[in-house]
Amino acid sequence: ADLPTLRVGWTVPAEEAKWLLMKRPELFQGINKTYRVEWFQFQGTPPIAQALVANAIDCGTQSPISFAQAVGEGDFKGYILGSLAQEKAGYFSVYWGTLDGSPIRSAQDLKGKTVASTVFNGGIYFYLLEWLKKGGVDPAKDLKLVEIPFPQVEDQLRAGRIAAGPFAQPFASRAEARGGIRKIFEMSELLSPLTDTFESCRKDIADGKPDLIRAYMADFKAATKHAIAHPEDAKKVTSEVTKIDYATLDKYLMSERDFYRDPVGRPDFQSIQQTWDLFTRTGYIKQKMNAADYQKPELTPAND
Amino acid sequence: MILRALRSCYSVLLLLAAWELFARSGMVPRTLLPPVSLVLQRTAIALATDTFVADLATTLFRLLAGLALAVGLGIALGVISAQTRAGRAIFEPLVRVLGPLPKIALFPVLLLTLGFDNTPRIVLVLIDAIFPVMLAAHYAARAVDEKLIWSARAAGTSPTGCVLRVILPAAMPQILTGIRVAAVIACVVVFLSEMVQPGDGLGDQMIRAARAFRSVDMFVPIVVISGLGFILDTLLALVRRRALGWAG
Amino acid sequence: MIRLDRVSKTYTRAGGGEPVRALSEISADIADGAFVTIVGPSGCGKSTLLYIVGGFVPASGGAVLVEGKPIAGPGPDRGPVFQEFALFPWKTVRQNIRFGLAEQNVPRAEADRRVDELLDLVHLRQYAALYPKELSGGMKQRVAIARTLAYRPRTLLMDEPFGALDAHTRAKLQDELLQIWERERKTVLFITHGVDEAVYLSDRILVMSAAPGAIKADIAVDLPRPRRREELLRHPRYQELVIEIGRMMDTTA
Amino acid sequence: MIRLDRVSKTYTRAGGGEPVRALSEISADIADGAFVTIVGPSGCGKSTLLYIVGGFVPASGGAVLVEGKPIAGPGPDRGPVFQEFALFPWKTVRQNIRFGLAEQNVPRAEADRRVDELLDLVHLRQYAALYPKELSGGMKQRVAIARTLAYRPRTLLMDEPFGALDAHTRAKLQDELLQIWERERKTVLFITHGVDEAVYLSDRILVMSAAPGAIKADIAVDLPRPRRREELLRHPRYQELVIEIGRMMDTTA
Amino acid sequence: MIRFGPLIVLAALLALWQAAGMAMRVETLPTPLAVLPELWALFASGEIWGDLRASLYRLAAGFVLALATGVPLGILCGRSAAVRGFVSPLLALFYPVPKAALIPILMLWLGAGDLSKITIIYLSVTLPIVYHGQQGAAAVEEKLVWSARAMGTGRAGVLLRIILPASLPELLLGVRVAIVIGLIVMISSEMIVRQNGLGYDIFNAMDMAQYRLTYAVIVVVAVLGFVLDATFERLRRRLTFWAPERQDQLPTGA
Ligand SMILES: Nc1ncnc2c1ncn2[C@@H]1O[C@H](COP(=O)(O)OP(=O)(O)OP(=O)(O)O)[C@@H](O)[C@H]1O
Ligand SMILES: Nc1ncnc2c1ncn2[C@@H]1O[C@H](COP(=O)(O)OP(=O)(O)OP(=O)(O)O)[C@@H](O)[C@H]1O
Ligand SMILES: [Mg+2]
Ligand SMILES: [Mg+2]
Repeated sequence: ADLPTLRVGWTVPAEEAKWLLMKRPELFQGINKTYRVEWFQFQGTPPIAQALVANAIDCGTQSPISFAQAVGEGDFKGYILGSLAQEKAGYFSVYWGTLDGSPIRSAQDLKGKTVASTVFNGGIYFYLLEWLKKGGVDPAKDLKLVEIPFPQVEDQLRAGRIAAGPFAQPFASRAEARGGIRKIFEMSELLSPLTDTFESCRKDIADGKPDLIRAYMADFKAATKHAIAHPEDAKKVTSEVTKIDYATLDKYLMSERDFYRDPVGRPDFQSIQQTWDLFTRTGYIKQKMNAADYQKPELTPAND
Repeated sequence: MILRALRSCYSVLLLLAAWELFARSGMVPRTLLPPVSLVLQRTAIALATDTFVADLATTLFRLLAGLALAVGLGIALGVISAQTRAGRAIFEPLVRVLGPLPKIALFPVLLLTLGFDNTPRIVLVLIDAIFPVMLAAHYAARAVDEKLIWSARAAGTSPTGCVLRVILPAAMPQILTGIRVAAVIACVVVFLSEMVQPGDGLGDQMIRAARAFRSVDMFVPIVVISGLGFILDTLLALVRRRALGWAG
Repeated sequence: MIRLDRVSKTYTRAGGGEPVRALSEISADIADGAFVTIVGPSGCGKSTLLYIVGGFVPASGGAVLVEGKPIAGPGPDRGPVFQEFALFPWKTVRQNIRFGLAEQNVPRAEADRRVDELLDLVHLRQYAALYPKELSGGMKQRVAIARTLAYRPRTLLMDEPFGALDAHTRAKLQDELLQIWERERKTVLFITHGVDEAVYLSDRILVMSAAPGAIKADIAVDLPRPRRREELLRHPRYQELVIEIGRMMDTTA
Repeated sequence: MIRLDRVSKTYTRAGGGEPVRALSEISADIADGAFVTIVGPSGCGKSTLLYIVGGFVPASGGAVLVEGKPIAGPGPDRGPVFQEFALFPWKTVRQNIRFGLAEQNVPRAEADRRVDELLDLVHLRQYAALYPKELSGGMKQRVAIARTLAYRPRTLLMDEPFGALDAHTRAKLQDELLQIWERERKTVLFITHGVDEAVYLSDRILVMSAAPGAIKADIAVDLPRPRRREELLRHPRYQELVIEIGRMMDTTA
Repeated sequence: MIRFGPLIVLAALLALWQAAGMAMRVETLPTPLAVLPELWALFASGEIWGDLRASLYRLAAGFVLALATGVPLGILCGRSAAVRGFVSPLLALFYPVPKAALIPILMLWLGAGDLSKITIIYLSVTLPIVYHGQQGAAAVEEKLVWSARAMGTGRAGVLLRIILPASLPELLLGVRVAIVIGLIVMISSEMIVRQNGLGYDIFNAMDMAQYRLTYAVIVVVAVLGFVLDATFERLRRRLTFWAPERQDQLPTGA
């Protein structure tokens, strides 16, 4: 009864490793046997970063941007221990779409228009800003940005209230199936390979209770491998958590139309470093970040 | 004069002092609770910034527009529905079904049907703030001393005249209480709408600050919206004292 | 003429308790220009009867006819003065008295003149700017009387209008009321607990018996008009009537 | 003994209007066991004086001493009956009367007995379960009287307690009050508009003049006790006093 | 006709919703007929009960605390100038603070679990109770207080036995407002820090574009609100039937 408890934050999408732990604990060695997990869902990675800084949770999903801001502004001390979603050639990449009939093809064409992003100050948002700036558009003055969650982008686009908006799975598949949507640019054009999300834990927990984190990360690795080996299990558990029906998920999940996933859930420090360098250069991150500072090899999943 | 004003809200000063001391004591990290002096200083700076003032104006517009509609419609519907049996029979179940429904849950529908700008937020404020006004107006109108109404009717006042010249003034104390509650709800809701769907306004400022870990800046919009609410509340209290000197 | 045709009233109770029978089958004709007083023990239904004639409360049975037509709610032809005063608390003394005049669209100058007249009549001119909560009990009652007199209803329905007044003021207002009545020949339905007051003022006195209220006696006051207080007090018939009705009341409760 | 020592009262007005002077320098000694009545024109400050003696309203100047000590607020030694009744609307007639007994920790059985006694005294036994809003004006007044009598305060402060009652009930309650007073030798400070009532009941009558109220005459009522109504009415001194005081009142307003 | 008023109103609302859904033809506004199967599934699978229990627990805990502290505070405020002088500026200052905005901050202090949610619900519902309690207590007719004081009732007794019942009608109006605010805050706190509960269900389904499910849960919340409010209304009637309310006999003529 008094197993040590780990408080873990999660968000959507691409969390099937954690969802398997959540919903199918019997498949794994440690969970509910040597430790327990209390799960908290958040809307995006910035609130998870806040929760980590506030010691409200122990581990959680992070994006390179949120992590760097937590370090810079919140004095966060933590490790990057596992990988969740990445983008690279041949796999899905988050893209901005517009209606087929519209004349919009470049950043310049968006001047004076209303453009959507998800969570302001989140990872995706800064890629949009970067792309606009490269195209010679000032995001603060030349156009109007609105925050819209992924599920509503398609409807708002078709209703004509926005000129362009971001698409992620499963909404991208759904919109493509209906047709009439055209890509303007995708994030991997800016950087590839690119890390979307990774698993991060607080330093004090990882250093203070290494056995607990080791057990958790071992299960994390096993779950990642299980999801890749048994995509139908991954789809089922995703359907349970997100309430999206299986048939929809079956069209893309765990295929090349989905994000790339590392086979053992190992973080790609090189791509993380690249992201940080890019955003330090553009000023979105104030300080210099060094990926080596956040590694803890003995707790990180190793290649088999 | 200033001294009297200060003495009249000494509890607030005490609380602020406690906050300041606690924040500076080192018992809590700065990121969780910045000292109030810092927050106020940053607020003063923000209030001198054009972009912040623009956001403030946006929020204020939405707040006042929604509140004005809620007050006008709420009084009219509440009082009129109290006048007839059928009105009461409809009013009761309607407010019982719709009143307790957290309207914020309908916000996404409003966004999809009315766009992102002011309209859905004003409508949200309206449908949330109208209930306290309507409830107060309705029940106060029903509780007006019947002999007052009889006196007016006997003097030849028409039923409509009765509503305007007897029921409305007699119910005014409770209606004003309802409006004060509505003003509070309006502040809460307009801010919430800007947090749930950021874009502009004070709620958006706060969300951006929160996501970027600018913890002092996170408190600034909260201080400002609370200040707005406070001013609104004080004005309403003033109106009450002015207009309702007759009430015990 | 006002005709009460077997009027009865039963109050149902909010809490769900037993209904209260307040009036049982009251019938009476009140001639135009008559001064009719109702006396009876406390709780016998006098106020209730007045509410029904005023059209404020529906009768449970029977009907009230004015000029042969059943009444449809209150109207400016029947002006009430309530036992509880019922002043508008958000209006000053002056505004309270002026209320009915504004409702009747009496021209401003004329209205002001009448209000001043009435303020003098009830000795409240110097209190014209006070609000009801700042008045003594008797002052409130005088405002209520003035408010109703101001718009000159054809029929006055007065529920113990002089109850809270001192003897002097009461006597003066009684005389004023009689003068107004003699001048304008109003119909007055008057409730009082003072038998002497009833005899002094009325043409006719209806004595009611205790709950459920019914009319127990209908007494014509055969005293000369116009009445002068000192003369009347010495009139043997006056004393007789006061004693007779007083005795009747004693056996009622 | 209750001593009024140059008591004065000025009401300040909430709206910021001119203050109202209600009482100016009232001095009087009220002996233990005395029945003292105050009469005076409407609005002269009678109720205000009673509030001050009750300790409900602070005097603007002067002091009220009970047994030589300045009063510190209200107390169960001085029981008021207000002109406005002030019944607790959430309590039935019985519960209203019982309230003071519960506050004084009177044992349950004894309290029940007393309440029943008082319900009979004021003829409200069958209405014991009704709520104030269901009562007529006179019934409310009787409940208010019973509620105060129930806990037997040493001094009674009564503000027109019989104002809303019919002559019969009023006479009966006057007699009951006199009996209680004679039996228990309470001090009574009584306000009324009925000069005859004042003379019938009191040892002493204070006549007040109009605003700002002052004591204009202090009249000892030298009539024999115990008093019997019929005897008294025929007593020449009774008639004299009524006329004398009546005349005084006439020149007051 | 009047007895069936609630049913008629309910039917009319549903018809309106159905019509709007059919007219607008957007996925985000499914018709009630389309939502019905989802609702059925929620209960058939028993999934909803855990969330319902979690939400209700937080609401109840916040409310009980609020009543226990808000009622005495409000009444004291209405009767004592000293207490009012202390509390009322604080009240005026904190009442308009958007409590939902504090959730992220509160989460940082108290963690992401029940404690922060209960605290925020408590803070939100206490204020209307204090506010209306104060209004009610201040408006009690002074002669009622005088009567009791003259009967030997002490200061505490007056508060408990006179002021409390006399201000009950107004106080209960505050509780009614508090129920509404409590539901708003319950939903939004569960939306902002998601663990379980009805707010979690609504916004989770919405983020996944599961609009029918969203509406099914909204219906559950609406029913919950209705049941709470109706229960409360029954209680209110029982507690305040003595209050003089205008009878249903308005002059209808002319
Ligand atoms: N709350 C108040 N504010 C201002 N003035 C007041 C207030 N209460 C009473 N007064 C004034 O004080 C004076 C005396 O009032 P009080 O009620 O004592 O008279 P009273 O002798 O009892 O009259 P009545 O016989 O008509 O009851 C009046 O002129 C009245 O206008
Ligand atoms: N709203 C009500 N609900 C229930 N019963 C009522 C209501 N109003 C009056 N009653 C009852 O009706 C009866 C008559 O009341 P009413 O007020 O007409 O008496 P009244 O003759 O005017 O008495 P009083 O001289 O004391 O004013 C009383 O028994 C009273 O209890
Ligand atoms: Mg009556
Ligand atoms: Mg008085």
